[in-house]
Amino acid sequence: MTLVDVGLALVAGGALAGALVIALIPRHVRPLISGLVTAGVGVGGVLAGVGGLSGAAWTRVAPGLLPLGEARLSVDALSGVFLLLVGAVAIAAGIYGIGYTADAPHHENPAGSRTTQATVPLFVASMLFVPAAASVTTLLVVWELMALTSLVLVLTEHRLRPSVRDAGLWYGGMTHAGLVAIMTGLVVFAADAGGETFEALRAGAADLSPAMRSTVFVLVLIGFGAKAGLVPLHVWLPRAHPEAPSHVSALMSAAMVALGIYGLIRVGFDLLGGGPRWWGLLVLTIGAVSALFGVLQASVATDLKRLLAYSTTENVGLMAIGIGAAGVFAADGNRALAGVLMAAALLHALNHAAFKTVLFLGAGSVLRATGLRDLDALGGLVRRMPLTTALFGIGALGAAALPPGNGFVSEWVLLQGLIHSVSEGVAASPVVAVSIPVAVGVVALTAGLGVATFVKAFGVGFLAQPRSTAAATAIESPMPMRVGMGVAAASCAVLAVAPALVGGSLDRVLNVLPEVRDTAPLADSAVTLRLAGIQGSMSPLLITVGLVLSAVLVAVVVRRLAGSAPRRVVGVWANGGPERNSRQELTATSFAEPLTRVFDDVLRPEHDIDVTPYAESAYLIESVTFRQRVPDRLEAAMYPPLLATVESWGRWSRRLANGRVHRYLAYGFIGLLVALIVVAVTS
Amino acid sequence: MSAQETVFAVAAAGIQVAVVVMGAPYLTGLMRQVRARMEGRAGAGVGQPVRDLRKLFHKEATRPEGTSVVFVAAPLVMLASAVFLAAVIPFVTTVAAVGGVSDLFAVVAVLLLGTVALALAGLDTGTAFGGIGASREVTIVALVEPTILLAIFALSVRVGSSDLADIVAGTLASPAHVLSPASLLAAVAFAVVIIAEAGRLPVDNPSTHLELTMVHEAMVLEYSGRDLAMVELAASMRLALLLGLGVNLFAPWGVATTLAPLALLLGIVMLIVKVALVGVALAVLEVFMAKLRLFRVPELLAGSLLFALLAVAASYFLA
Amino acid sequence: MMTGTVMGMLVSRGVLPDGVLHDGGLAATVVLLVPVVVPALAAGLAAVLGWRRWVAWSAVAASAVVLVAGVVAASATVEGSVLAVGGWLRADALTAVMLLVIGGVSVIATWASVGYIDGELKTQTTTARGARRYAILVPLFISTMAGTVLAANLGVMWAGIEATTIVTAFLVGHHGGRRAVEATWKYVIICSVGIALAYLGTVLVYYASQHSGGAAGGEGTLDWSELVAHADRLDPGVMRIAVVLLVLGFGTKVGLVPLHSWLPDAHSEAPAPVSALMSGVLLSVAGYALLRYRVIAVSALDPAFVRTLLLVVGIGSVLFAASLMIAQRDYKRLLAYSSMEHMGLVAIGMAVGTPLAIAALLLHVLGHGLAKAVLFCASGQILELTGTTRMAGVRGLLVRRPLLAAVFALGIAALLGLPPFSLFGSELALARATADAGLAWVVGVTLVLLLVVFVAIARPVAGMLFGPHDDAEHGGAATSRAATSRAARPASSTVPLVLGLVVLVVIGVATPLDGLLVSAAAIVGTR
Amino acid sequence: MSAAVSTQLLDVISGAILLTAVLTLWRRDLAAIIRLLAIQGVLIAGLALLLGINEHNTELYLAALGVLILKAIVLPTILRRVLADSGEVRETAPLVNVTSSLLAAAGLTLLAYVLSGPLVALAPSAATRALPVGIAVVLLGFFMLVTRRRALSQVIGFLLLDNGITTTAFLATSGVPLVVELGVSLDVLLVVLVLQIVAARMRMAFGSTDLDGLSGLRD
Repeated sequence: MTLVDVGLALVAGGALAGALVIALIPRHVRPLISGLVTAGVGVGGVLAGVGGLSGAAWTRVAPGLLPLGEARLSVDALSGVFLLLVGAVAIAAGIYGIGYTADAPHHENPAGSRTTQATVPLFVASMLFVPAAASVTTLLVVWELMALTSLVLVLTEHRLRPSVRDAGLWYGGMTHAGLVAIMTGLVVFAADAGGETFEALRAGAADLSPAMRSTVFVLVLIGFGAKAGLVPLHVWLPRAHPEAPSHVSALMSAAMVALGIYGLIRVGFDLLGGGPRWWGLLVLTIGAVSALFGVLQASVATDLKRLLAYSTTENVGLMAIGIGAAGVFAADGNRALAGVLMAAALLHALNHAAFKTVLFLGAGSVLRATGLRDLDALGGLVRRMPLTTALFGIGALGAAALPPGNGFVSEWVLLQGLIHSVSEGVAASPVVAVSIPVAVGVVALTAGLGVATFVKAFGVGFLAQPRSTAAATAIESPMPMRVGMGVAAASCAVLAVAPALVGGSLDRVLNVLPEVRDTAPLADSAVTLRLAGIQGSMSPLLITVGLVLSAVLVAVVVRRLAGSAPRRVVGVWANGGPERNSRQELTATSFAEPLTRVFDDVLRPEHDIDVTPYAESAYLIESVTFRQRVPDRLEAAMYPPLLATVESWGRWSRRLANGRVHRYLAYGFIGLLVALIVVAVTS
Repeated sequence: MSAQETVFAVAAAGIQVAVVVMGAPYLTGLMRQVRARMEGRAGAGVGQPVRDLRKLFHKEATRPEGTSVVFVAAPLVMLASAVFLAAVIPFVTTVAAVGGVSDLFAVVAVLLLGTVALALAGLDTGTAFGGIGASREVTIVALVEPTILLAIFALSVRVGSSDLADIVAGTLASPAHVLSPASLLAAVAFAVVIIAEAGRLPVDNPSTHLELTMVHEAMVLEYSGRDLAMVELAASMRLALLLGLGVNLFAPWGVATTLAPLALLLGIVMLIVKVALVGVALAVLEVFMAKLRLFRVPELLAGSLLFALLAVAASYFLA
Repeated sequence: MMTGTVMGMLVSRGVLPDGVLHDGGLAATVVLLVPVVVPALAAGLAAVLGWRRWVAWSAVAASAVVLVAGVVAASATVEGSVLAVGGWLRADALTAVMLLVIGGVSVIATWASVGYIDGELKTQTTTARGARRYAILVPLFISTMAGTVLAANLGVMWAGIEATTIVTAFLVGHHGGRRAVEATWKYVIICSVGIALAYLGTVLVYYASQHSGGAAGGEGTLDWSELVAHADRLDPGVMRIAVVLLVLGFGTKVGLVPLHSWLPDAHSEAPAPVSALMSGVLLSVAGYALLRYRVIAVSALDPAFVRTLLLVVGIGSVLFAASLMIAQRDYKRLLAYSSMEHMGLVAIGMAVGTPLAIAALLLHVLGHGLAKAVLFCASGQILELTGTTRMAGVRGLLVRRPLLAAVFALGIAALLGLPPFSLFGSELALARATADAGLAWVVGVTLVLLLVVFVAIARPVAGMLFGPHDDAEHGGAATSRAATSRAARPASSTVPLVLGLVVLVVIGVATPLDGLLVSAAAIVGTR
Repeated sequence: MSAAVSTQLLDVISGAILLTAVLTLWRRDLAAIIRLLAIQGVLIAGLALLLGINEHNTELYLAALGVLILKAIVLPTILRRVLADSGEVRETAPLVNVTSSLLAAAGLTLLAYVLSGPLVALAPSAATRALPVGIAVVLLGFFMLVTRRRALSQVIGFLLLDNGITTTAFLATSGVPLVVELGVSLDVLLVVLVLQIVAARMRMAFGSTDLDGLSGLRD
């Protein structure tokens, strides 16, 4: 009876029993129970995760489950870290949900419906079993359960907006496309390896032909990439994340997306045990494109949750860069570096989960308080909802990869790994020499645009003056929501100042992967983050302390010099105008205008300006309205043509069933003749 | 590292802070004076910025209605980040009291932190100017960032570390490297970066209040009294820091590698001299330069990015 | 179907000591005769008394009896033993599985029929005569199918399948009117032709067996077990032609290309419960015939020949179904084409033919039967509610009828092969088996086609289920009339459907059937 | 009778069966076609009788009797009634004109001979050598089903197909077991009855039995 047993038992039992109870209890108690159950399931996940990270291998076969297959579970360090991640997110989201799904005084909250409330814990549970699955059948079953439950949750508000239905369709379609790829890949893998348990796959992987190995890898890359939101399979994220209830968005964007990364690492680096260098390059390239494209879209987005969704694509892209580079260097035999990069990817997964949870929950609070997702209409929330603003700020700091935020730490490790790809006197291979600098450039550009993005999100969304009455009359969220965000923000802070806490665990995770086994890049990290094998050290804690100390010092000195007379509150200088009004403020659109202009060729925004003059004269303008849309160019380039092709195929096929019985019989007659002739000829 | 050494190291850091805080305004003054003279004006004298600061510190601070804590905190954060950097960057000596704080990525990021704080403050005022300034500043930062990181990459390649102390020490150990194509290209890129970050011509004109052009000034428009003083001090410190960083990265001669008092003294002198020289040079250049249109700036930065990329490539192939 | 558990109990409690069911024993006779006789009795009852509620319930009872018989047969044959009575009736594990399918689906369909016909009588959609004919034919239909799977002689099996065509002809035409007549004509003519071809095939098999010089000597035989015993001695030249004819012929009733075109018309015109029975059972009963012949074929011929033939019709059917689902506008036809698609999968499973593949396809047949029963009955209620089978005419169902819509949605989820429903398990196992047989490309192609199907079904169905419900959105005489005339069906009418879904989940998550499936697969599966 | 005679008789009868089949494609007058069908029924019965005599097999006598009643009397009668009920034109309306139909018939017959190779090879004998006839009739029947427009002519096509199968059955196996044979005949009879009723309904619903009307169910 290990910790893992306890944890997973809690997860399964809690989710099933909880869902049953939630389905039966009356509406007004549902939020509390559902939230507690979800959080409880999350706790189970954390326990199991800790158990897994402690390193002891754990395997169970649940008897009598899954027809024509077996339910095989196994937890190692790699599973552990993702169990921990998902569980932690679930705890925050669960607590938050208690407040978020409660009915508002006047209208009832769709997220409080029986279905939604009962599905949330099931969704979390199915996510938690993904890293624990240890056979192809088991993995695919829980993977699909995860997809189904999340789909149900995305559709929660289908009555309110037609866009929800589309989001659901896109999500369903993309996730099923992903499943097709994964299923094909793993099934073929299992067939060639001669067994469907992960042990069998590990054992058999070596005997696969290179072509087969690569086929499997590419297929699972496509499949898991679709779930992770990597370009060009990202199209569902900016639709599904905004439409889903915010605590679900957090679960999907912070936890579920990370499971795509898990799948990639598990199959590509554990079961297949790594491969040729071009695998790494492929992942690296996709990651780079995703990171750039994601952050570009985010930097010009005005819908807060859409912005966060694109930022997810960006961060997953960064993880992919880490994984890909690790693959490249492992293939080149530079294990130490591969270890650092893989650790960077994993660390970034954790950090991203932490700050993205805060951000999505924060966006949810804003949405609940104002009913708005549009940054152009928000503003001035810092006075109405100070705590939410503060917590969102912590998340934004992390997402902008600025010290002392947590995102900075993992990006630093990533950069360290990349810049050490060449050493004095040793000429690097051309491929590396070309790809790595580009990768660094991408990471750098991503960092810069990331800063711009979150300055916009925080500055325009929460500071300055309200741009709409809804924003002006917002009210601070109830206690549970603040607690939920607080939990997530706290984890951000911990990861930011003491990343070394997870260092040992990450090293154990790397030991699961043959290519980076025993590299232990973070082994001798404590207060200072020291990367084993390469010369690189940085101490987030000391930097934070240093900044605080110098702030105190400055404050003291200034007080000495200038005293501390209270500042006189004065009206701002409104460009000579009579009174400042919020219409003079910059909106998110205008804030991003210079960037939009700079990247015009990539984004190709669509403007429409309509000028309505007064009736008297065409020269006296009454009002000018300016609208800007920045459509997803990659999507526009790929999907409409594809869908159109299928459509025309379908329309053409109608002729095959034109209702004429003679034609139907003719099918048979011709079929028969052909078959008989073939027989006659081949005999 | 023994306790005594630690004390010395801390002291050294203190000295650096003192030098930068004291010297920065004079540097600004010096540059203005040089420009004035070359433009045929008398100029206000090298000490003018210091006098301005003293005056501002004793003026009443105001705060626009409806601004939040962010507006008040921004100058503090900005100045604090500058002070912190003054302490950790190896200007005078490469020996640091604590490791892991002088990593170049971290340094740049902390610098960025100050910029972001000011940009948020600009937005917080809710005026058109504040917003425009913030928007432009952030755009520039977003484009400068990659250049910096790539330049760092190019520099760190030759010593296999991105820790400033290591880089400086490495350059001191083998000066020939400075003339390697990689570091020359990186130097050019870095120069552009410094100009952009410090808000100098042709990217931004520190002495304009013209709506169309101003970036930095637009953000600080609502500040007054001690807050304005802090912002201005921080601004000139950032300039000093960047110049200091630049010279020490490419011409670190004189920087002490020990804690010997004499060495430290030499380091201080050398630092002041080098920074002053570079500052004068920059000022001279600015005289002959016009401010770029904001939307031509990206081209400039793209150029510097290219240099940085070439630098990196060079460091790979010509290593 | 808690078959496994029930079986377990029966055997463990010693209720069914081995030997009670020994060949020709009374118990065996009963078990084998009951599924055929009891529904026939119910039919007779209806013939005498016409449509009465309790008569309708007797049909449900009869179906339940078939189900129980299936359970008992399963418990008796799970270890691989065989029940036989005379030379004509025979039951092994495979038969037991099919009995379970027939019984299970029939229970749902007949149960739903009670409310269905009542509703039709209420709204004068049908007459007393129509109701009586319905009440007679449905149990008769069930009985013929039971007879087919219990037949020991391939000739008799053939006759049984042909009989189902005749019995269902008037069920398809139940509603009268142009469309019904048209559907009936196409159904009868195409199926009869197909079945005729199958008969020619049967004749040729008999011919070959006459000259196989087996134990039967000059005497030909159509007894399945004898044929299997001497399959390797059957003349390949003749068998090749015979197999082609059998696959195309029985394939017609299974709904496989090229003679599949009757299927969408018949399914969309027949009364909902009948569609459920046809789609859920009839197709798979014909498939059962193919399974029986397959064993003979693979040992008489080069297995590659049989595999290729089945792969062509299988993939062809999936492709054809997918193509016609993309632009589909009618939800009953959509369901019909989805049956075709699933039968295509079954055919692919037969092509693979390994024990795992067979077990998977049997589970798939069971799952598909239940899911389709649920869906067709639900769609019948939707039709009653909205008065249109156009998907564009149905909007905001989740708001109008949450329970019904939920059942429909879950049924669709099951059909699309999502867990926890059993079709996911069977499709996955099928994919594994196919890959193990070295047919990776088949897995790829099929799964891509299934993706197309997924989108083709999900998109319109989402339109039906989600969104607000306002009549403006689906104006049109049909629906407005529907709004006025149609009386809401009681929630009780969804009980059988919910039951079906529960069973789907149970057999999808737990493994009560594995034992039975494996021994059934051992009978007709080949390496 | 002597083997030679019976062989020649067999060939004559099977030849006649094929001939009647081809003629059904040639003639347009439905009444005539039904007559041909009846004749073919008689011929098949004769075939069964002949085989019975050769093999002294009483089962075959019964079979012959059954065939005679069903195919020569009952079914033609039903068809005639259907034809009488339909007060409409008594001509088939072929989708493919008669000439090309006959050409196709020739082709199909040839194909039948090619296909029957293995069948004959299995057990060469006077009877099995005639097997191609049966197959040919099957194909011709199917061809008729595909190319004739009237409901009635499709029924006829189906019966032709069935006759072909019966012929094949007798020639190849001198009759499948009687039970099966009975079952088959019963089924055929029922199918025809069903089709008759449906055709009647069709006339009520569509006013004609022209199958071109049947294209309401489509995608």
